[in-house]
Amino acid sequence: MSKRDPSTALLGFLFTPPPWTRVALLPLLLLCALPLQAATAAAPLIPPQDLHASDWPGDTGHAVYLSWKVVPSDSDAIEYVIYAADDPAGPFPEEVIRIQGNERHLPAGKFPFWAWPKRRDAHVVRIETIPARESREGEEAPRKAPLESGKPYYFKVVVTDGVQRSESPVVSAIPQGNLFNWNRLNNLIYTVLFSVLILWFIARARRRDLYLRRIPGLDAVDEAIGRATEMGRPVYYLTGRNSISSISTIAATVLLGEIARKVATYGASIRVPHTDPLVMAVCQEVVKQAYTEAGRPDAYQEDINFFVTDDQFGYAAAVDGLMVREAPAACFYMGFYYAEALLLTETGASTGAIQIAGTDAEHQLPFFVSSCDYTLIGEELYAASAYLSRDPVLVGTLRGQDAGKALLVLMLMLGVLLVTLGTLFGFEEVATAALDPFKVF
Amino acid sequence: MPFFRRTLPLVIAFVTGVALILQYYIPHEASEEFLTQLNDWLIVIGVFAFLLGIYSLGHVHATRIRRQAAGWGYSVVMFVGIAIGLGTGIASQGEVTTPDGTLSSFGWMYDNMLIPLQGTMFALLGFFVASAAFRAFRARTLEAALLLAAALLVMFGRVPLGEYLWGMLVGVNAPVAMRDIVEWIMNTPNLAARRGVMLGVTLGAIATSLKIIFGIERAYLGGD
Amino acid sequence: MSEFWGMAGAWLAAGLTLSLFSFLYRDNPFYKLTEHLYIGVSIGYGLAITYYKSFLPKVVTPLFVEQHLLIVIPTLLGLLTLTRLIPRVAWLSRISFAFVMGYGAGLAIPLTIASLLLKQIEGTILPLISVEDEQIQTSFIALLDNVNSLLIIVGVLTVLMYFFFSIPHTGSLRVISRIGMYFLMVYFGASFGATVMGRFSLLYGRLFDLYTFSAARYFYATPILLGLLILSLLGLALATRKPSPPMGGE
Amino acid sequence: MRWLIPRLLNLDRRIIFLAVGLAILLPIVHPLKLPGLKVTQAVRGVYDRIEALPPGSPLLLSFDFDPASKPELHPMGVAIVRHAFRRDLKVIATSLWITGAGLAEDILQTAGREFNKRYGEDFVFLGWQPQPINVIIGLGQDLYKTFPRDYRGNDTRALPALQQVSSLRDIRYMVDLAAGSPGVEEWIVYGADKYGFKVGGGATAVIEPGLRPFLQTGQLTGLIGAMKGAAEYEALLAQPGTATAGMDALSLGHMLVILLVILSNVVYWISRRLPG
Repeated sequence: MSKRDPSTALLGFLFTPPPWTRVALLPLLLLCALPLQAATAAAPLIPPQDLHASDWPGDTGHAVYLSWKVVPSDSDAIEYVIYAADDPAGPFPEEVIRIQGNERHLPAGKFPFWAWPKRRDAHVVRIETIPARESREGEEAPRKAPLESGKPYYFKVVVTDGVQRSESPVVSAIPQGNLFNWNRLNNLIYTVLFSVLILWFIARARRRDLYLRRIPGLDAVDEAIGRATEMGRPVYYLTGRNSISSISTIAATVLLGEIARKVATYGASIRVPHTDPLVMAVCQEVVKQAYTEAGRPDAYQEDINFFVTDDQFGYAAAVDGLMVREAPAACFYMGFYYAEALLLTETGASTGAIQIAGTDAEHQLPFFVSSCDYTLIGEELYAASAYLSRDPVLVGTLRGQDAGKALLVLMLMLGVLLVTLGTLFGFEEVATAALDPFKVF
Repeated sequence: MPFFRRTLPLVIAFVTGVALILQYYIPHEASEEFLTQLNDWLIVIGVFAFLLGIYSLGHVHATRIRRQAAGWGYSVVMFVGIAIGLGTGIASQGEVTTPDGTLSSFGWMYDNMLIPLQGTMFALLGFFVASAAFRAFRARTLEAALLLAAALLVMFGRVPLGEYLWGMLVGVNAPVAMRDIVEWIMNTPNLAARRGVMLGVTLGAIATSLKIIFGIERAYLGGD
Repeated sequence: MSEFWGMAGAWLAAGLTLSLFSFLYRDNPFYKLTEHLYIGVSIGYGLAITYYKSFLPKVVTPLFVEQHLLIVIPTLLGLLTLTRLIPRVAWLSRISFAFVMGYGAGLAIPLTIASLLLKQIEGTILPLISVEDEQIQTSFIALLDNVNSLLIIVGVLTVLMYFFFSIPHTGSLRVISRIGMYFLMVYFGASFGATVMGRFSLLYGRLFDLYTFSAARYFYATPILLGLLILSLLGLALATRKPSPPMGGE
Repeated sequence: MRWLIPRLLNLDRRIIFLAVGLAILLPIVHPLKLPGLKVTQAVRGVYDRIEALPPGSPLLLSFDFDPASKPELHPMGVAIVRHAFRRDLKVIATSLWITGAGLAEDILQTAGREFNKRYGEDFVFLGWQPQPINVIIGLGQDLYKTFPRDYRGNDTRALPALQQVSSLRDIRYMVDLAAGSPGVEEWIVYGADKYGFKVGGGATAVIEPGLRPFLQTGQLTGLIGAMKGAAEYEALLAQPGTATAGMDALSLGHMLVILLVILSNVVYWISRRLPG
């Protein structure tokens, strides 16, 4: 699989202009180059122009950068050597770094356009360490000392072609810790945006009923319960193996209410084996309520919900045994499951029951999908419970997330369109810069 | 004291949450120092929270023994297990090797009890997955058929024998090797679907985090 | 460790492995016994490690030996979590939980936006054509690459839209979510195949050890223990003479 | 045919258990040495990165698994540590899973002896602390503060292997061997992307397909999947180990499941067409 990093296109542009500029600028370049070629032989090297040193923005305060203008004589034949000192008068003992005349940015990092305008007419060098004054004895390489925050540093840049040298004036900068990392502006905007979306939708759902589409899996429920009524066999309902505080277990209890109500209305029977006493206590209330709502409080029995055991495979084995003996007409597996899912659905399937599952356990979903007649996948489980319960927080959160998804879909489509057109018509640079808000820096 | 019971925790969650969000955007040394310090506190709190988790499990079994509920004997066995694990741990000061490089009693317990026990629990599933393959995994719908087809390809192509049989079938120098097909499934449709799921789940996680910070999600506080 | 302990270890490991495997026959007392032992041993191990490797160096030493006063704060917060066990003052634990949850939530939001949303979006924004030297590439490889890019983009978009709950899945959205469903099925299929491989690897590991322990060097631990286990299970089956009732509850 | 179908549909699963046991056990008793193992690009992605690290530079390893995944990740760990020692890298190891610490120690010690490496100078095991996400952030902010002592109780500031590494910012590459969560995703989100290093993944088969998106974005440089991946890594090192030995068993096991699925669906299909 090949990886196409849009930034490589950008860097490529910085160092080698795209074809159309080559064509357009050729005469211009020729004009400039002619007198220069004549000049380089005789004239001394031009010292770095417009040199200035500044604090590196958006960091903890241990880096500065130097920048100076690109001149036509820059080529790989010359080198810029940077010297540093902590006193304006020097001495400037060791070189910090040496770059070739045709190098522009060091390091060749990626920065968003809003924080760092892409200047093609300047050399930029980031400096984090300078040679230490006192180097220990016996050490081969000179020791590097990191820059200290709040302390002034002095730099000069020497341009050399190996024979001649030309020096810049001394410039200085104080590295400082910054209060905002502008590279992360887009991230902050998304954080604020998502917060507003979620909170706004929850607030809205509290005020009025928001639309949620019906989950198709819920239709299969009626069929399954109808079949159980016809055959006179029980319905099994499992709530998963997570505690009552997990979202999927809460969703499972909400769905249990709905299913128990239908079971009571149709006059079928339901069995709910449990693995967590707390979940069982909640489910007892839920089922009782459902039977009352259906107008069949007389049909409610305390042993609809029963505790089996809290150990993983022990629970699966016991439920399997019950299923084989009672041959349920329908089995519901809602909530979160671990490895025991395989054991449960296998036996359920071999009894010929209609099986309907709903889980956000990603690793178990394959087994549910291939052994159940209908499976609510991941968020569909939450959506089903929000649809049934109409709880404003659940509904609002879902709608807020939907808005977030819509935003992601738009970003993706816009991005693909821009990059493709950019590649087609040769404006990758603009296209990639336009995509900076979607990137991490 | 409803303020201390209900409002104060919500205020703490809000302030800590917002501070941590802002920390990401503030590169200043003080902000980094804040993160370093707070983060270390979290680890220290974690030591105690770990004990809490163990206590609740122990409590369930202790109650079962006290009430002599069905299967209470097994709960006794669990405490015997704790005694073995903790006892050997104390005897060896938590080291799996003794200073002279041989296995300590703790290490012996780890090698001969914990490794086979934990390993076997999940090895059992190897058997069950095979029987489920025969008794439950059916191509009832088009979706399930697609799933099974992908599964069969992956199973076939990810073992050397599959690669070898494919080579016999299409010739060893065929332009498409079996592993190319499997890698394509993994790196294209599988990747795309998983990424779609991931984006959705991440949005859900962000929503949950926001609800915790803004005090809408309070389940973690427990009942009154 | 002496040779005796090596031998004893092999017998113990083989015995524990076999009694867990006896679950394949049916749920039985040997299995349940061993399973509870497993839970207990893991907890005991966890306690010992937490005490020696975490509690001592992270709490006791800084507090009492190095006397870092700041450690008092998290220690207090940690102790507060334990008040959850005392119903009358359980609400005190909320202070610690609020701190922990708030911290986790605040830490996660910007980082997950960066790594799990933006980076993944960036990885999906792929050009649908390849251009080299101002020529649109039409070679088989380049086209295949483009098709794969298109598949990734379509897959991500359709799966995202499958989990859309604000709009009814009718008309074109119905088709889109159907396509999303097919992508999901391939993902689940790949996971399915991979999981089978994982489970078999674990099984291989256990059977390999059992085979090792069946050697003369370990005094035939595996076959002897297996024989004993089968005899006991047979005895048990004869003694009860009816299918074992489901545990608890009923 | 008619008598066979219902019998097959209600086949006692213990017969299948027996078949599985035989398929896995047979190659253990009698190794078949089946041919066909090829190295995939995903595995090479980890190997090449380690190969490119200059000798003496640190390699972070996180052992995020427990004995339940030992057959998959233990051989992988051994292969990676061997590779690191061959390249004279300084191995800094940790574990986010409490029951993984023992396995990590075992892997490091075995490979250390094999290559005559000294603890504290050539490799260090930091150990385990609770709250995995905070441990990652803690390592990124200040390694010595998060792990004042290593797993053996030494002062981390005094260990030669840690002289050059005071936080994750000094790390260029790590390999995470993970069986789930906390694992690769946590290291990417809270470690690599925040502190600027790259991750090589080693994963159990169960979680490997889910990590593919990170491979494509470059957040993972490579991905070693399951025992098969470990065997490929052993092939790259030209030092076959337990993963290579397990390939025969996997081959037979997979073929058995494939046959079972196909047979089951054929039987199911026929049974639905049978009258009555």
